[in-house]
Amino acid sequence: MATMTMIQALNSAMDVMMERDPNVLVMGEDVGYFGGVFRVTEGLQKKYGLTRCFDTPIAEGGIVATAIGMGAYGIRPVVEIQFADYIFPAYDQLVSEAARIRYRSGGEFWCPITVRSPYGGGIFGGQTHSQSPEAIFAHVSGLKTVIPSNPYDAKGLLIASIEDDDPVIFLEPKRLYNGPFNGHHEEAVVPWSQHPMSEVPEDHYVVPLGKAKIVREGGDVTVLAYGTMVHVALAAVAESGIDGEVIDLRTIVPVDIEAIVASVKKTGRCVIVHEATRTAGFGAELSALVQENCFYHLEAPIERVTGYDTPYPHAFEWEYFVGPARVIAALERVMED
Amino acid sequence: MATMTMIQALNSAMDVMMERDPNVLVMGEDVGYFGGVFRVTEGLQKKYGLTRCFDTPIAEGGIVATAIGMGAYGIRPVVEIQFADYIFPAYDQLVSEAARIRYRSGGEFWCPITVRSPYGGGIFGGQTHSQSPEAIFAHVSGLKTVIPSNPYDAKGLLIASIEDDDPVIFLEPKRLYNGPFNGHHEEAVVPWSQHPMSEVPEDHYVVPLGKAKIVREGGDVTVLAYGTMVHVALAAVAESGIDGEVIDLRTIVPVDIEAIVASVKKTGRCVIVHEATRTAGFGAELSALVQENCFYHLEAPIERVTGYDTPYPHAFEWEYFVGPARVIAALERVMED
Amino acid sequence: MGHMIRNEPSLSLHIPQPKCRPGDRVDFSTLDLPAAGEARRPDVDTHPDEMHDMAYGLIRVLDDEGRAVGPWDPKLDGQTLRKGLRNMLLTRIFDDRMYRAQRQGKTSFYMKCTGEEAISCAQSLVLHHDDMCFPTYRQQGMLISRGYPIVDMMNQIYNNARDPLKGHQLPILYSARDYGFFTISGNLGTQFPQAVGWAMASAYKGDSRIASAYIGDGSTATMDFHHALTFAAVYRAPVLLNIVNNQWAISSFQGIAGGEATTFAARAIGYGLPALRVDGNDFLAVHAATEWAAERARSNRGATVIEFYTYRVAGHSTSDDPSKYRPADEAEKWPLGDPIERLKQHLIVRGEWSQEDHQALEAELDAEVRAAAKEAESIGTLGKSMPSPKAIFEHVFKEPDWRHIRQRQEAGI
Amino acid sequence: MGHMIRNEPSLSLHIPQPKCRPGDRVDFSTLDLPAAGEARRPDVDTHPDEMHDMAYGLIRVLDDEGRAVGPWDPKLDGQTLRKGLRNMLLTRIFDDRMYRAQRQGKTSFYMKCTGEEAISCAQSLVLHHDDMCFPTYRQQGMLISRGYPIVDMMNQIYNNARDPLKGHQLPILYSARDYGFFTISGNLGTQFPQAVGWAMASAYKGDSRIASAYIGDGSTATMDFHHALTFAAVYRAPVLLNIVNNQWAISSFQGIAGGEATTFAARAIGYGLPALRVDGNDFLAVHAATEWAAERARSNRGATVIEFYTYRVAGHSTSDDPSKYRPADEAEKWPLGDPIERLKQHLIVRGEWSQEDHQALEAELDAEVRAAAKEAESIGTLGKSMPSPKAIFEHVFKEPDWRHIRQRQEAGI
Ligand SMILES: Cc1ncc(C[n+]2csc(CCOP(=O)(O)OP(=O)(O)O)c2C)c(N)n1
Ligand SMILES: Cc1ncc(C[n+]2csc(CCOP(=O)(O)OP(=O)(O)O)c2C)c(N)n1
Ligand SMILES: [Mg+2]
Ligand SMILES: [Mg+2]
Repeated sequence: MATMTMIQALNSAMDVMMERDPNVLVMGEDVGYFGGVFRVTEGLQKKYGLTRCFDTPIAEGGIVATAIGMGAYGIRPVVEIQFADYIFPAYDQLVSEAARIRYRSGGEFWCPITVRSPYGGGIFGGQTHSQSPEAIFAHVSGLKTVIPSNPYDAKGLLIASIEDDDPVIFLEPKRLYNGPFNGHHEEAVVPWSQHPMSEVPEDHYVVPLGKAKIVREGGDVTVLAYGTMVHVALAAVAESGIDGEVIDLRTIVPVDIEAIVASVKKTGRCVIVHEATRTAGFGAELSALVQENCFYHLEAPIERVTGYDTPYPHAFEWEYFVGPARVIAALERVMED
Repeated sequence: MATMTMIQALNSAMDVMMERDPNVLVMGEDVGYFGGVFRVTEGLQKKYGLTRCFDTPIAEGGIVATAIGMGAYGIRPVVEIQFADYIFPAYDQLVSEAARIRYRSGGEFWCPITVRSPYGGGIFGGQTHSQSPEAIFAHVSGLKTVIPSNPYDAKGLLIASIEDDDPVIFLEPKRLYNGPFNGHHEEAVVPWSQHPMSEVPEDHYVVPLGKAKIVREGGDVTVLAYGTMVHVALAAVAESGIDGEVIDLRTIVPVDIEAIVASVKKTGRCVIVHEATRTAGFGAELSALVQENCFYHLEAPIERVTGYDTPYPHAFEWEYFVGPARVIAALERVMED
Repeated sequence: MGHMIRNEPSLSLHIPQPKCRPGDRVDFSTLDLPAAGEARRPDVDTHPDEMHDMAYGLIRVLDDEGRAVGPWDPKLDGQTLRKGLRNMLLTRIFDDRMYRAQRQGKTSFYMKCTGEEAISCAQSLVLHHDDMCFPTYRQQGMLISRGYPIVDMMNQIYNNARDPLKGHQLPILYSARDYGFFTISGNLGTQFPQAVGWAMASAYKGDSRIASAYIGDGSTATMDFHHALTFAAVYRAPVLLNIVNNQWAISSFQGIAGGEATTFAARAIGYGLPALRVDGNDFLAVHAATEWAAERARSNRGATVIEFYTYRVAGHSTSDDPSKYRPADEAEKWPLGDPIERLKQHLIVRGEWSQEDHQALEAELDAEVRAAAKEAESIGTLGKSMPSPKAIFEHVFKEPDWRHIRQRQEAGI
Repeated sequence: MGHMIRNEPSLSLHIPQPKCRPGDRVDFSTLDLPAAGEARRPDVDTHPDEMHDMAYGLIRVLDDEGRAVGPWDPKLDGQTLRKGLRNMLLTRIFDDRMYRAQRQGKTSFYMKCTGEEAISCAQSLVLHHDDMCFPTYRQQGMLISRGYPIVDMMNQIYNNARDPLKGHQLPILYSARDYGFFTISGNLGTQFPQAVGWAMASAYKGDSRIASAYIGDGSTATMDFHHALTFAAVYRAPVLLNIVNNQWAISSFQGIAGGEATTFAARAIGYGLPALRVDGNDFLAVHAATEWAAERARSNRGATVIEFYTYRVAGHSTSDDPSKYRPADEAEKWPLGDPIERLKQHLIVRGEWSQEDHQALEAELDAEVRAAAKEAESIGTLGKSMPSPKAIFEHVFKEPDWRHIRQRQEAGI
């Protein structure tokens, strides 16, 4: 099996799907000849031709709108939004259209589009290259939201998303593109090749949507995370010496409620970690769900470790970024109780 | 003191502010000569002239963008978005711009705009005239979100919003425009004049942002609500015979954490009610906050009573709308534990 | 930064105003309306830059006497025209009945297209059955012309047990895939770039289907309009981009959308797209312009923007009272007349129709609509009959997720 | 709906492609570049419909020999021109140094405007100090021309303890209210309609200030572009709507934004706005066109769209490598030359400048930039010195709310 970075794994997912299905095409700003600013679509135009992987005007709303129209025709467009911070111009087409077309037409039309976008911090991207907007999609009925944390999952989840007949928002933690990152920015960069989840089959396979994965079993406390924060959570658990059970949600809508509830019922404690700003973030939903489903099993308040309720300030990357220290502090607090 | 409907109270707030401050102007689709599709801006153009209350092109993003530019000049534009369901095209300008201008300029520029919009269900408006999008604004640092539940508060909060130097999303529960509504759609319509909060001073006054109001004191359970749901919650409490303490949040960002915590610490139980879809709705944030701040006081799981995770289906207005029966069921569940 | 005192005039803000408001005398005399037959007909392969003038003129075929004149005469046979007349008339009668049904409390909402019937009824004769139209809420004439059962339209309007959209949608926001009629959105403008995407997909597949999209004058201000024209121009999408300029957007006259400074057709020029500006109340002109644009699209020459100049005779919707913002007799005075009357007149002039034929047709269609209404109402009107409430939780996704299952259980449905 | 078999050609999807890619011979021979002095100069009060041709021509003043020719010659004195030359040169030297600083790890990111200096440097001579410009990240020349301290630009770039934006913003996304320079957004296009709003406010107040907004060729596809032109046309806002067409949007050539079918200046026509198309590498042409548009705005005649035709000589940003998608020598071969060289040449031809003067100026500015860099670096480069982390929680709102207070405490700051 090949070792792949997350970029290569994502590229491979599109490659496999374009090979299998002539209705799969890729579109977005700079994705064609150039292969995308993060090189995720590299080589696809060359391999499949101009019309199957092409550049678009800088109009995220227009990109998604035309993709929706293509979807209605029977195409499965895979759209790249260059940064998740630039997805807001497409919010109306996603919320009012993609998410509703099946419902409002009583099932006559649907929207098999996948919207990929790099998101999250840790790259000194400042406020407009670091945001984590997953909650504003999670709130919208009719959209699925997927966030991988490693190359293997990235490929399998992206294939599942492309094959899904409903619109999927596929957020890629850009800090993980070239290697795992646990928040220890002071340490040397680690390549994916040293991580077991970089073993990626070249062929078609699926990681099903809606299924979380226990990435570390433990008995003391459940840690819910996704994207880059999975690695931060693992580091925090390891360093704290607390026997945390770390769950990588992988899909946040629909979230794997069974996995979450089973774990918290076992551990009695829960820490939720995400990069997005705290207020009304997806951590609030997770906290509410855990509380509703595991109230009588909880031995301590559920903790949220999240981005602060401010924009992402460029100079203060590491003061702002949710690192292991903040997660450890939360783990310790919940274990005290 | 005059008796006013919510429409009249909102109109009066703008009237008072336009009279006091030549920098206050009103803009939006059909707000000028016609006075708005809900008549909230009626008479303002006639009284203050063409340039102080005028119609705009149908481009919510453009409306908010130009308002932001005006705000930078020193104007205080009050923008009407005809229905909250049509605010999404303005989402980028609100999130990426209005919410950030102060922060990103280190305080050099700011954005004293107020964006009013009718929201919520109960009027057979179908999926595009019934939505409650408050959570997607609550998640954004740099935006305040205000939701009145009666004429007195509506005027005082709108004046406070216009006077605020930061952007305020002001959501008006359209079902309450012409009278209170507690979800008993089978009963006769009640006019505002029969409600004490319809006594509204003609002059300037302020209901401060960020302050909730206990609208019914009680000892058994805290009910958190805003907008139309305040009336539904009151009806549910009355009918259930349970001694609920009903809190009208009035501002959801920044939310009045002190009032919430004090009440739940007293009652030990909490039911949260909103119209918006459940997943990642503002109820999740409230649930998380209550759990974090009152864990050791809670005697039962916090309950959320919310819209279902589907678009708003026209034919099923009353099956979908959150009415007293669903709130009573939740009250009874939390009292059982 | 202080304001410097300079010797400069002070600026002032311009707010566009319509010529007349309630109480004013209606005055359309300043409208520049070229005579029928005047507009030239460029070849279908004309370069867009060679036909800018078409964005400022007005394609008209029917003259005041009801004769077809000039190079745009589509030379249609009587049978085709009678079909068009029937569809227009059926649309109007349908509108009138459903408007009344709303007034009688049988549904919550209705919107008429009175005065604009020629646009959708003529276009649907040109488009193929497997072309897709991306309509607004004022193209019911297209659905009717394409033979969609009017009783199903009513079932949708009444959201009754036979509502094809299962109670999910506001009245009149139809969807009819098998009739090439895309699901109507309540959000203005969104369908315009979607149509471009659909057309791009057809080109991508090497098929021959084209798309036809509609947008109102007011809605040209939406981002979607710009996206549609940009993408259509860049990728040369086979799509008709129809702007229905009916002078009003609820209470806002078309000057608020930018109609004071130039025509809406002129927007096309800026994107390098060809534009046609057409008398929207002239069935023959609509037909001819649509043929021109469809031929262009089918021959891989890309998109055409067509502005249909017309007038919204009725209120915006049943929630609207236009006498609040425009003179009550403005509609009557509209100088381009009524599309049904004009086509009828033309057929009579040609000797292919008579007043009696017309009355007979009206009676027939009235009976047809009545019968359909009776059938739909026998199933039930809004609230009297409904699709199964289970439908609330269906079609959010292809398969419900655990939330929909749980919530349906909680709802006891 | 089945596909009918018809005798129709199959459609195909057009994807625009640039003339040359890496490895190809650069070929600008097909560019249609009118000679200097050829463009007519319409009166400032010309109706937009009487000047469509201006959207397709190119206003050029400096001819190949460096002489100023034709009706657009702004007839500037030597002192003014030397000021412009100095500002352009300072901008270029500043860019070069900061680019290197990024390469040396002193900051995370930088963007140059090499080749485009004439646009902001000439415009800033025309605009008044209290006019507001709404820049993109490529108008640093405007800030420099308006006398903003370059050391403060560097402090911002280094996010050091003296960063005027308190560490909140990505390098180069300056804000300078007192210099009429609006806070730059990382989100493309958003400033364009904001400028229109600002200009509307000035008109609303009866003031005389005007706004000047900038957008790239690629960004004309954003919704904001359409909103800006729509609102500017409807309300006749006193604003300059400048499109900087530097041929590229990261790796996408201007055809992807719609530049294949027509010019970007032509967009104006569709809104009934006047358009000027200008050689953006010609300082005099930029100056003259800006004067025309500013006079129009100040005299309540509303907005002008100006396309500046230029070339992005450097990579898009320090994160970009243009040799991946365009021939390495494309910049060199750009037929409109270098704006600094051309103005220098003009001054020399006029006898108001010499090679020696130029070298002396270069040395002087180089020293100025070095000194400023030394000063800024003595405070600190990215990560070596920072504003107080308290700033994280400041300026979200005018006053922090309880969340910011709590979170700051939790952060131990
Ligand atoms: C994005 C959006 N904004 C506002 C509305 C509310 N609205 C519904 S119809 C309408 C006027 C549309 O006018 P026009 O485009 O001219 O179409 P017409 O009704 O005249 O056919 C408005 C503002 C909406 N539905 N969607
Ligand atoms: C809304 C949005 N989409 C995408 C981006 C990413 N992006 C940054 S610069 C750029 C290209 C802009 O090209 P152009 O407008 O021509 O300006 P230029 O860089 O050439 O000056 C892109 C796509 C962004 N910043 N904002
Ligand atoms: Mg209209
Ligand atoms: Mg560019």
